[in-house]
Amino acid sequence: MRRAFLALVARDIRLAAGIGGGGGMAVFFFLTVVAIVPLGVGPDRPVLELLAPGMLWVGLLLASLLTLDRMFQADVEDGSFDLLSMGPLPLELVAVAKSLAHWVVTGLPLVIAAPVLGILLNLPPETMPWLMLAMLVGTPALSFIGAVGAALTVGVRRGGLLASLLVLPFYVPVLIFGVGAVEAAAVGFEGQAARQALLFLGAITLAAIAIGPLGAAAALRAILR
Amino acid sequence: MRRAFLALVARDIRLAAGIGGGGGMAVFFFLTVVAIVPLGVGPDRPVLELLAPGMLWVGLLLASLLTLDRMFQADVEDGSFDLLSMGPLPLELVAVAKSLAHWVVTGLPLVIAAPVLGILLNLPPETMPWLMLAMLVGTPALSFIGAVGAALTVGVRRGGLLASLLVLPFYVPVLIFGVGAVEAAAVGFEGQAARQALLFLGAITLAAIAIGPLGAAAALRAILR
Amino acid sequence: MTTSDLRLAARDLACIRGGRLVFEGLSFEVGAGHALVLTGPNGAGKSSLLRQIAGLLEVEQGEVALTGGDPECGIAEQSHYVGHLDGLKPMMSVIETLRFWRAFLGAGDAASPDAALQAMALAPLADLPVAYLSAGQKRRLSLARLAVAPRPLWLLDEPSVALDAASVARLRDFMAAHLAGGGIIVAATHLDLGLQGAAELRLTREMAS
Amino acid sequence: MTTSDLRLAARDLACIRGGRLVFEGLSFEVGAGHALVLTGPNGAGKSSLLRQIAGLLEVEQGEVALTGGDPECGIAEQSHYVGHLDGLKPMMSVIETLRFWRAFLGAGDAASPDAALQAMALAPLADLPVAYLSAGQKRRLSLARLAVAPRPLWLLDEPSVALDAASVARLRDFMAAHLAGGGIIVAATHLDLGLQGAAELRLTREMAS
Amino acid sequence: MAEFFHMGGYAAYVWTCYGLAAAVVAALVWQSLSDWRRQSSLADKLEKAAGGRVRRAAAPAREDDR
Amino acid sequence: MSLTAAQKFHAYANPARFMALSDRLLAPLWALTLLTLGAGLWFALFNSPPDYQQGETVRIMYVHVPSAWLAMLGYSVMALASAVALIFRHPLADVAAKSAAPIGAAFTFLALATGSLWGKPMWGTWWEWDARMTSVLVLFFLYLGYMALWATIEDPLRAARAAAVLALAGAINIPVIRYSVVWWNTLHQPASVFRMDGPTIAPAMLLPLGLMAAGFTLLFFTLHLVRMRAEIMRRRVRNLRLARADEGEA
Ligand code: HEM
Ligand SMILES: Nc1ncnc2c1ncn2[C@@H]1O[C@H](COP(=O)(O)OP(=O)(O)OP(=O)(O)O)[C@@H](O)[C@H]1O
Ligand SMILES: Nc1ncnc2c1ncn2[C@@H]1O[C@H](COP(=O)(O)OP(=O)(O)OP(=O)(O)O)[C@@H](O)[C@H]1O
Ligand SMILES: [Mg+2]
Ligand SMILES: [Mg+2]
Repeated sequence: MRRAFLALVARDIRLAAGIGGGGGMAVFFFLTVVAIVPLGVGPDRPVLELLAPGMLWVGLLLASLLTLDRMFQADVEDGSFDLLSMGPLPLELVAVAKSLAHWVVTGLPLVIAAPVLGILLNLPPETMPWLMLAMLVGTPALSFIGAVGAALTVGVRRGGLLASLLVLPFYVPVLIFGVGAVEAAAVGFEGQAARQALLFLGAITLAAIAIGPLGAAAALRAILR
Repeated sequence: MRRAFLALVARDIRLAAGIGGGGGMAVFFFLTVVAIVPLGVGPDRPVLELLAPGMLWVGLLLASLLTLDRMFQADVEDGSFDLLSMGPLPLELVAVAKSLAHWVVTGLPLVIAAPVLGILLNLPPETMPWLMLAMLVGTPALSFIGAVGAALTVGVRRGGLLASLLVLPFYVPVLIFGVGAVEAAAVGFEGQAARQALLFLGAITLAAIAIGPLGAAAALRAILR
Repeated sequence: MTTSDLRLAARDLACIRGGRLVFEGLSFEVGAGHALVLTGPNGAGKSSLLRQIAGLLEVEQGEVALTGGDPECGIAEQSHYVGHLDGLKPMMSVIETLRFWRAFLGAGDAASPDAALQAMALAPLADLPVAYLSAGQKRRLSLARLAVAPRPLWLLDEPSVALDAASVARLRDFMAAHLAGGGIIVAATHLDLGLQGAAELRLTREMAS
Repeated sequence: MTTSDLRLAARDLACIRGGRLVFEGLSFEVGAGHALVLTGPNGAGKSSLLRQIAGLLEVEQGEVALTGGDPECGIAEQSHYVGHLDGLKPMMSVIETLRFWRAFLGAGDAASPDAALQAMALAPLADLPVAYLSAGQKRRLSLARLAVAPRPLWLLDEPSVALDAASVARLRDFMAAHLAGGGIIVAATHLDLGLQGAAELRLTREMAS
Repeated sequence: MAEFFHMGGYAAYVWTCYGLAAAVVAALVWQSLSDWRRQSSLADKLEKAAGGRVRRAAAPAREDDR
Repeated sequence: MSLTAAQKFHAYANPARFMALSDRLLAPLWALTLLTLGAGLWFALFNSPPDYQQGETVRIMYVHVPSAWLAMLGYSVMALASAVALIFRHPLADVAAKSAAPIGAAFTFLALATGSLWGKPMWGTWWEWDARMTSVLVLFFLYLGYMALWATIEDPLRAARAAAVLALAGAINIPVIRYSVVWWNTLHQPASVFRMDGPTIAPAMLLPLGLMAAGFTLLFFTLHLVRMRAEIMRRRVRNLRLARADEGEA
């Protein structure tokens, strides 16, 4: 079962990195969003600094939406999903594998790119570790919550908009605490508040990892069978 | 030929709109995106006001990216594209029809909904007409430029990455002038700057309408034959 | 058989796919009212040849021409292609699908969508979404498309796949009627299509070397 | 034939699709080493029945059970399903595809991917991307998947579609070997699959009423 | 009376509020009722067209009541 | 469990007892709704004093607060029905869930709009991103997503199950709305609430508020019944169409 799980994750990463998966798309979109902000706000440094955490997180959310709808849909459309669901993995673990692959392709690169973006947006250098930590802790939640949306819209052509519409309300807490962590860190380094926000973020991610796959599997069963 | 063109546009609108979704989906999606921003950035009104034009345009971009990649791919994957290319319409007109349908489903509803979004984001009421005008003039460019990207994605390995690499840079001018127009209007009503930005936007859109379909058709021919 | 001088001719065709030579030096001719059946092992190039004729695949060398038809149109516009992929949209209804193709392809004096459905025994399913059709029913719908827009050249890639016995018979009659009307059929198949007096072109893997 | 007491039994099955009753009151039994061939007109419910057995479609009423196999696994995990959709990824190579399925399905003492390719005469194409395969070659790859992970029950939906004569013979031998090893096959088809001594279950449209 | 409509200077807000509420409620009621009317008349028509034949889909009222 | 497949299928097409019962209930329900709403409006507009601080704008409350309550009640009904549909597979439950959504969405919209209309004179702003308003906005999006999901999946049985999963997931938002004023310190002061408890004003304002709330609630359930009946008919129509396909085929 471990072998099956790893094989699936590896396959999904490989497919996403290639055609139609749009792993690169997320990063580029993220960059564009972040690059747009100074355009709108003007290069006023203190304002930018204030906005930076929020913009980074908003960009993150939007970028993760971009690739969500293909998470299950591609496999369902070409019949692979039938075969996957007959394998040794319960559907819940299939959902975990796919969420994980999604995170590796969209979340992880963004976490790695975060410091660069932070500099572009004038984040104080001391907050960088906090920013990265918050993103590392928070982004998995996006993929795992997103899986439910992706599962619910399986079978809907051009489900991208619908999936985003369904998922965004559930992204709100991640956004709030994600921004909270970075902002708190920016104000008072090593602050109590930052640590607390991180804890909340961690809790949300854990909950998403625990519940997301169950929801996704339930939705897939309901819709496909 | 006119009949074929209209039939294709109607079909694509119908397919994109889903069974009952309609253009409403794009608007509601857009609403959620716009609502996300203040949550991230904080409810500070003057800042929001500054960000509003940028956010509106980023939202537009996202809505259009989310639906673009399937513009041709869906038809190519299920074989309809073979049949479409054997019809009376040259491939260029097929591309026009599909871009048009894409705009009707994603761009147009957003233009119409723009005032509501403006209120949510605290845009001064005087800028509303400018905002709508800018969106009306600018959004077709997104669909027509996007068509080239969508055509390039079709069947190409690593297409996702390639398309975003290719399309996003071309979106940037639209974004810059789009944001510029609204901002200029916000600063000085009836301003020279706003009009100029609108002119640029119009020029970009015209160029996109003229060149986009040619590019898309060329890409499709090169890739599929 | 009408006295049309329609004629499909290929001369010295070659095909390269994915950098590999599939066949070369292929020539044939088919006249109005006649059918050509393509046979041969998997990968011999039957589908590729059909796609070349339809203009869906580049012709590496040689040429294909349809003479005696509408001089203003290319081959593609004068032919119907039925491939492995059916090009059906799951969410459109059966009748909508045919209506769309009729409007898009420019109907002329073709059968109405309803008559076409009747011919393929799909009439009761007219209002169902395509997603509800079984494999054979989908294939029948693809074939019904040929009836809603008249085109002289039919390019059929394994048209009888997934059809039950009754539908195979219906297809046979449908093709016979097209030939009787002066049309041309080129069909790739592994099975007997029941086309009487059809010429056979056997492609082999060795044609490439 | 091994002395296994494997047995697939369905009792009083019913199937509803998209709100329409497809069949009801269906019962059958197949023992180890035996095959059941499903026949019937398009839309009779052959594919639906196979999907129900595979656990891919809800069983509205009645039950299917596989006894005598691995008591820890459900039917789905003990069966291979080959449907109309082939589940192949165009960008993966032929050999990668088989390697993935072997790793995913848990190989046991199955044939290696290379041996499986050999059996389906795909060995020369091993390193090609799946996108380069012809229709018949793709189908052979789908079938090769059955060899890389041993499972006792095979559910085949029109497996011979798109295959050339030589491949049909290969498929026949492949199925015969599976039966000889004590496996069970349930196959839907409109053509003769050459399964000797197979029982036939004929579905008709009237079973629904 | 004029004072009543004036609403202590907040007429615009109060009356828009009530007007909007009335409009939304009216629209909802109208949409619900017309949907009911359309569906039930369609069902009647189809049932009539089917005559007694479609027993499977539209069985007599009581039999399947649970 | 001795139900045949065909009968199971009927249960969706024609839950006759519900139709008969609701048919009898509807007329009195409409009458009661109109009566209560009329009385509520009378008190709200003509027979209640202006608030000493908020002046005449307090009359907005008589629409705003019941709308807000109904917005939450609507979602609760939807979530509850969804749970029943998932667990017990009762055929009426997913009809109930689906029918509640548009009504709930309409009330949510009203709560948002009237809140804005109240906010402008009171706080000087149409909109503020505080916790309560945001969470109500999220509620609105949840409703929209729920309806969109129904609209895009053709098969009602599948759509019902998918939508139920969504409705249940979104139910966490209800307590968030309820306690947002407590958990976060927000602009949406609970002060005006407590003012109602004040000895002098409370009864005069409580009566119209109570009547309007009761009227809105009655309206909700009346409309819910109407919509459920329409939905059942829609499924009947769908089944009749499908049956016609079967007839022709056989
Ligand atoms: C768009 C903005 C607003 C939204 C979304 C909103 C939402 C809500 C909600 C959901 C409730 C019900 C709370 C519950 O019963 O737990 C409520 C109650 C209430 N709202 Fe608002 N509101 C908004 C603006 C306002 C404004 C501007 C005022 C007054 C200045 C106001 C005054 C009240 C009062 C007095 C209650 C009753 C308090 C209670 O029952 O606890 N609201 N609102
Ligand atoms: N996805 C679906 N949704 C709803 N109805 C369906 C679906 N697929 C098939 N049906 C219906 O179910 C019935 C049985 O279909 P099925 O695919 O099982 O037939 P089949 O015997 O395999 O036919 P064929 O020989 O054409 O493959 C048909 O009437 C069909 O219209
Ligand atoms: N899209 C493609 N890209 C590259 N090569 C391809 C492609 N499609 C087919 N080929 C190769 O071209 C050759 C001919 O394929 P083609 O599909 O024409 O065969 P066919 O005769 O139709 O076979 P079948 O009987 O299996 O349908 C095969 O060797 C195949 O591998
Ligand atoms: Mg072929
Ligand atoms: Mg079938």
